Amino acid sequence: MVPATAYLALSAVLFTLGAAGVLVRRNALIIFMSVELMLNSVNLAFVTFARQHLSIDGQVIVFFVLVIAAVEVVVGLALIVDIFRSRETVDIDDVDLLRG
Amino acid sequence: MEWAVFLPAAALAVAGGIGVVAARQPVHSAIALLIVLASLAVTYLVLAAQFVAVLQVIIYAGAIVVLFLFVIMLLNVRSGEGPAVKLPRQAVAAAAVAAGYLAALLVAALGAARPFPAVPQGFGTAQAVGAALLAGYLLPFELAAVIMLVGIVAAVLLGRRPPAGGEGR
Amino acid sequence: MLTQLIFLPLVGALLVALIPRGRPDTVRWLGLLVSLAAAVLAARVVGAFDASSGGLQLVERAAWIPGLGVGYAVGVDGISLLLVGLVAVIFPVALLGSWGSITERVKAYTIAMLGLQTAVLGTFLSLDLVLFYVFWEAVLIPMAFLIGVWGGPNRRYAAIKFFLYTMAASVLMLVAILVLHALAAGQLGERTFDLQRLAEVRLDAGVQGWLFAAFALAFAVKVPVWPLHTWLPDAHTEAPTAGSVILAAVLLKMGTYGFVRFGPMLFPEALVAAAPLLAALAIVGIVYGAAVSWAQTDFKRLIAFSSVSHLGFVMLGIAALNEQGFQGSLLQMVNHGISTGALFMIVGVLYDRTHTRELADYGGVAARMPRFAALFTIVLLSSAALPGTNGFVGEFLILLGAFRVSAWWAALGVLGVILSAVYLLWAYQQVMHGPATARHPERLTEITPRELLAFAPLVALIFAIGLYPRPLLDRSEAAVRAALDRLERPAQQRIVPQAREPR
Amino acid sequence: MEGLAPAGVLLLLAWPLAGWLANGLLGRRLGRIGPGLIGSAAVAGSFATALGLLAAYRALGPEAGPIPVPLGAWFGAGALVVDASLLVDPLALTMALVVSGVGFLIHVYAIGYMAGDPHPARFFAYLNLFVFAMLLLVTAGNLLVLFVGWELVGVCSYLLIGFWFDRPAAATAGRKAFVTNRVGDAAFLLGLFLLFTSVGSLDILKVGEAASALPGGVRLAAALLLFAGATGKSAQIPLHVWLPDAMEGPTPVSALIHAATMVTAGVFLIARLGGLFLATPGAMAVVAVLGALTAFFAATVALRQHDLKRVLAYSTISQLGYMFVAMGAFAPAAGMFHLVTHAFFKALLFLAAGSVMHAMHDVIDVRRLGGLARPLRQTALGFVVGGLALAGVPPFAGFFSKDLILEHAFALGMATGNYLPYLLGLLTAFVTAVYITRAALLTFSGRPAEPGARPHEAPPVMLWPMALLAVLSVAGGGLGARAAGEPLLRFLEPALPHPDGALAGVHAPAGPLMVLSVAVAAAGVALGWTLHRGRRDPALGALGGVLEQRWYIDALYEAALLRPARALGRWLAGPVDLGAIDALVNGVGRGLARLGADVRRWQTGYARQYALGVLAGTVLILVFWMLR
Repeated sequence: MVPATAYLALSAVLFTLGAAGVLVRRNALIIFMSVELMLNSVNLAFVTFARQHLSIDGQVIVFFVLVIAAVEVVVGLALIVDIFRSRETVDIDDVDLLRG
Repeated sequence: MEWAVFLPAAALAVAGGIGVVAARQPVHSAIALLIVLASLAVTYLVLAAQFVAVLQVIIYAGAIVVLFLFVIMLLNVRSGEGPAVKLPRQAVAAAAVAAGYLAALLVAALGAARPFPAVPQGFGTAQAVGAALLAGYLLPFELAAVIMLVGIVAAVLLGRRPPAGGEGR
Repeated sequence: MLTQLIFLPLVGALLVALIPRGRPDTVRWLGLLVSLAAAVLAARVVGAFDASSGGLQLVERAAWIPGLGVGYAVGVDGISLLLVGLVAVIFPVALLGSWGSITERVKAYTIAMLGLQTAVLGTFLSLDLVLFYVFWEAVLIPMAFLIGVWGGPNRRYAAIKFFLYTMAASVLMLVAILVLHALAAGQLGERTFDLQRLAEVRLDAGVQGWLFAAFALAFAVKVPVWPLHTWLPDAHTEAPTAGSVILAAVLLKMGTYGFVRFGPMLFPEALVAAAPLLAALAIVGIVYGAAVSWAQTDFKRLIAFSSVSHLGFVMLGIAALNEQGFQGSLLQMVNHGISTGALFMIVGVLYDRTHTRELADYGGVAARMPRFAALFTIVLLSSAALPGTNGFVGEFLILLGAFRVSAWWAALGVLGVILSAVYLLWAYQQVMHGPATARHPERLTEITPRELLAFAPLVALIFAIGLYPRPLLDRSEAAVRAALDRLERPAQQRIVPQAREPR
Repeated sequence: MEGLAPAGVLLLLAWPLAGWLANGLLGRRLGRIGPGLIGSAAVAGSFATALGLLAAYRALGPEAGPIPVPLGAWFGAGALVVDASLLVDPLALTMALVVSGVGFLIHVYAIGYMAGDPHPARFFAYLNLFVFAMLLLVTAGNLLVLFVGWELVGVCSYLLIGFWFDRPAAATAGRKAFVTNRVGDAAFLLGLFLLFTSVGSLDILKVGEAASALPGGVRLAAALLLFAGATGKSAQIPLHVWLPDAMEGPTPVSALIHAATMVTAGVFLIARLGGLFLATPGAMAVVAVLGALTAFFAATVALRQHDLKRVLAYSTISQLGYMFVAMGAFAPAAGMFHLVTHAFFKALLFLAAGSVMHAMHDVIDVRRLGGLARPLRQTALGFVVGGLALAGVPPFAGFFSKDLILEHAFALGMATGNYLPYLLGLLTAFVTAVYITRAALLTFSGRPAEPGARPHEAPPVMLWPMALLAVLSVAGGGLGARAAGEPLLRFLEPALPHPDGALAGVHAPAGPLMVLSVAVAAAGVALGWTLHRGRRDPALGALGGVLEQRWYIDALYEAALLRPARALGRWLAGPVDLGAIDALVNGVGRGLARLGADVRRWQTGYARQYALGVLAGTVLILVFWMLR
C-alpha cells in the first residue's frame, strides 16, 4: 500500500521542477509548459487528498483546474503569438516594458 | 501491487518533468510534458480517480499539448535562448530557492504519512464526480463556462491581425 | 427627504452622462436644472426643520454593512442646516457663473460638479462615521478633476498637491474612527459607527486627546488652519472659477464643520483643552493671511490668502467655545461662502475677458465697467465685514465671543478687521481705479445679464443676512446650545482615571 | 410725539434712502440735472421732517426726556441681544437738523458744482447714502446701530473721496481714509465688547445709566477705546493723517463730510455717551489734552499749507480739537454748540473754496491764485465772513462757541490744576486768526498770480447756499450767546449729563476771559495782515519747513508703519510662506518621490525575477508556518 506521503512527495518534486523551469528558462513556451507542470502537481495533490479523506470534492476541483488551465493556455499562447509577431522573439527577458 | 504501478509511473513523471525544464528545443519539452501527463493519469487510476484520469488524457494530452505543438510549429522557434546576459545570477538563486521550497514541501508531506482508507463502491467514477459537480458546484460549473467563453473571445481578439495602417488595439 | 437631497445631484449627473455628445447647452441647462431642483429640495428641508430642537432631525437610517456595524444614517440639525442651505445656493450660482467660461468637455465638467454636490451634501448630513468618511474623501475626486482638467497652466501640480495634502491628513482620521469603533464595541457591547451612539462612549483624557488630534489634523488641513494652508493658494489659483467658488464656499467649511460637529460630540474635553492652541493658530492665521494677502500680485492668490484670514476668524469663534463664538462662526461660514465665492466670481468675470490674473495687468476698469464696479464694491465691502452686509454680524459675534474668553484674543483678532480693509481696498484700487492702464481695454466689456443673474442671489444674501441675520441664527441656536452643553457637562462628570494597582 | 416719533424718525431716514435708491438704480436715465434735484429734494425732505420732529418734541415740554424707538431685535446670540432701536432726544434732533440742513444747502450747491461731471447720478447717490448713514448714526438708540452708521459714513467717505477714481491720488486718499478710520473702528469695536461684557447691553440709555456703577478700570478702558474710535473718525492725533488727503474729493464732499458732519461724529459719540465719559475723569483728561494738542498742532500746520483746501482741512482738524477740549472740560453742550457753528462757517469756507476752484478750473494752490476779490465778489465776501467766524471775531458765530469752550477749559484748569488745554486753546485761537488771514489774503487780495485766467463768479445755484450759510455764520452765535438766552444750550441740557464733583461749582471769570480771547483773535488777524499783506508769504525759516512737512508725521508713519508692514507682508509671502512653510510641504513630497525613485529600481521588468521573488516569499511563509 503506497502511503499518501509518496504521492505528495511526487507532487512536491514535480511542482519544484515546474517552478525551477519558470525561474530559469527564458523561452516563453517552455515557461508555459513549466506552469502546466506545476498545475499538474497540484492536481495530483488534490487527488491524493480526495483519496485520503474519501471526499469527491478534491476531484471536482481538479476538473476546475483543468478548465482554468485550458483557458490560460489558450489566452497565454495567443499572447505569445502576439508578442512574437511584434517583437520576433519569445524570450521573456526582452519583454521588460514594465521596468520602473 | 500498488507500488509496482506507482514507482514506474513516478519515475517516468519525474524524468518527464526534468525533460520539460531541461530540453533545449520546445518540441522536446512538449513531448516530455506529454510523458508527465500520461504517467500522472496512471497514478490517478491508482488513486481511485478514474474520471479524472480520463479527463487528464483527453484534455491535457489531447488538447493542451496539441495546442502547444501547434504554436511551436507556427512560430518555428528554436530554443530562443541566447546566453543569459540580463539576469546572470538567476539560475543560482532559483536553484537555491527551489531547493528550499522542495525541502519545505517534503517536510510537510512527511507529516501526512497515514494509510489510505478503503475505497467505497463507485468513488471517483464519472457518475460520482458528475453528481457532485452538478449538485454542489453548479454555480462554479456555469462560471467555468463563462470563463472559457471569455478565454475564447480573448484569444480571438489577440490573434487577430492588426488592421493595416490603423492605430491597433 | 435628506437622502433624496443628497443623491439627487448624482442622479442628475447620470442623466447628464446620457446626453449625446456635441450638445453642450443641453448639458448646461440640465446641470443647472438639477442643481435648482436640489435647491428646492433643500428649501423643503429648511421648511420641515424644527428650529426649537437642538437635536438631529429628519433622521433616516438603513443597514449598509451590518456585519461591521456600518450603517447608512443621515440627519440634520441647526449646525448642518445652514451649510446645506449654502451648498444649495452656491452650486446653481457656480454653474451659472461658469456657463460661458467652460467650453471644453462640458459634459464631464457638469458631471463632476453634480457629483461634487452629492459628496458635499453627504459630508454635511452623514451621521455615520464610515459614511461620513466616504463622502469626505469622495469630495476630493471631482474637485481634483475640476482643478486638474479645467484649471490654469500649473493645474496638475495644484491638483495633485490638493489631493495628496488633504488626503494624507484625512487618513489618520480613518484610523481614529476605527479606534473609536473598537473602543465603543468594548463599552457599548455592539459594533457601531453611528455618531449618536459613539457620543455615549466615555473616553479618558489621553485617548481622547490622540483621537481628537487625528480628527483635528484632517479638519485643520481642510480649513485650512495656519500653517497647513499652503495647498490652498495653489489650488485656488489654478482652479477654474467655479472650482474656486466651490472650494472656498463649501469645501473649506467641511473642516470647520468637522470641528463644530465632532468636537463637542465625541471629544468634549479634548476640545476644551485644545481651544487655546486653536485660538492661537487662528489668530496667527488671521494676521498672517491678511499680511501675505497684501503682498500678492496675483488676484486669485490674494483672495486665497484672504480666505486663510477669514477662516481664521471662524476658527477663533469655535475656539471661544461660547454661544457668541459658535453662532458667529456658523454664520461666518455661510458669509465667507457667499462673499469669497462672489469674489472669485468677480475675478472670473475679469479673467474671462482678459485671461490674466495679475493685478498689474488691470487698472481703471471701473470706468469701462461701471455696473461691474458697483457689484465689486458690494462684494468687497461684504468681505471687509462692513455693517449692513453679511460679514459684519458674523465677525462681531466671533470677536465678542473671543473677547469674553480673553481680551487679547479679540484685540489681536481685530487686527484682521483693519488688515482686511487694507488688502481688499488695495486690490480694488489696483484693478478698478487709476487711469485706464489695463492691458486689454477693448476686451473689458460690461458685465452681461447672465453674469449679473449669477451674482444676484449672492448680492441679495449679502444684504439680507447683513440686515436681518436672525432667520439663520435662530435656526442654529438650539443646536449650538446643545453642543455647548456637551462641553460643559463632562467637566462635572469627568471620569476618574482607574487607580493603578500597586505592584 | 410718543406716537409720532417712530414714524417721524423712519421718515427722516427714508428720504435720503429713497434718494439713494432712485439715483443708484435709475442712474443714467435721470439725465444731467435730475440726480441733483432728486438728491436735494430727498435731503430737503429730511430737513423738513427733522423740523417737524423738533416742533413735536418741543411741544412735549422740557420734561420730555429721551424717546426710544424700538424696531425689534436685530440679532442675538446667547446673552447678547442687539435691538435695532433709534433714539429721539435733543442731541439727536440737533445733529439731525445740522446734517440735513447743512446737507441740503451743500446738495443744492453741488448741483451747480458738479454740472460738468459725467456721473451726477453716482455722485448724488453716494451723497444721499451718506446723509442716510449720518442720520442713522445720530438717531441710533443702540451702540451697534450707531456703529453701523459710523462705518457706513466711512464707506461713503471712501467712495466720495475716490469719486474721481481715475486720479491715483484720489483713489489712494480714499483708501487711506478708510484704513485709518478702520484703525479707530477696531478700537471702537473692542470698546463695545468691553461695554457689553460689563453692562450686558449695548443700548445707549442702559449703558449711560449703568456706566457710573462700573469698576473704574473698566470705565477708563471702555472710554479710552471708544475715544480711540472717535480720534479716527474725527481726525485727531494720532489718526488725523487721512483728512488732509481727503481733500482730493469733490469740494461739496469736503464741505459736507469732511468739515460739517461726519468728522464731528467722534464729538457726537462722546456727547452721546456722556454718562460714561463724564463719570471717568481720567479719560476726560486724555480727551481734553489730546484735543488741545491736536487743535494747536493742526493750526500750526495750516500756517504753511499752499493748497487752500488743505489749509481748511487742517483748520477742521484744529477746530475738532476744540470740540474735544470742550468735551474733556465736562462741557458737552459747549462742544455741541461749537460743532453747530463750525458746521456753518466751515461749510461756508469750503463752498467758497469750491467756488474759487470752479472759477479757476480746479487750481487751488494759493500761490497761483490772488486778486480774486474783484471777479468773485460774493465768493470773497462769503470767505471773509466764514474766516472771521473761524478766527473768533465777534459778533460772528465762531466767537461765541469758541469763547465758551475756552471759558470751560479755564474752569477745568481751576478745578484740576490742568491749565494746558486752556493755554493751548488760547494759543490756537491766535494761530487760527493768522492762518485764515493768510489764506484769505493770498487768495483774494493783490494781483492775480496767473493773469491769463479769466475767473467768473459762480452761478446762483452755488451762491445762494453760500449766502444762507453766511447768514448762519453770523446769526448762529445766537444759539448759544448769553445775550440771546442760550437757546441751543438750554435745549440740549436735559440730554447731556451734568458734571458732578469738583467741577460743578467752579465758575470761570467769563468777562476777562472774553476780553482776552477777543484781543488774541484781533492780534492774530493783525499779525496775519502784517505778514501777508500784498500776497507776501514769508517761509518762516526752518520752523516753516517743519510745518510745511506737517511736522513730518505723515513721513514718520510712512517710514515707521507702512513700509515695515508692507515689507513684513512681502517677507511673509516670500521667504516664509513659499520659502519655509510651503517648501517644507513640498520637501516632504519630494522626499517621498525620492524614496519612490529608489524603490523603483526593484521593478526591473523581468518577469522571471518577480517570479523568483514570489517563490522566495512563499518559502518564507511556509517556513514561518511550519516553525510556528
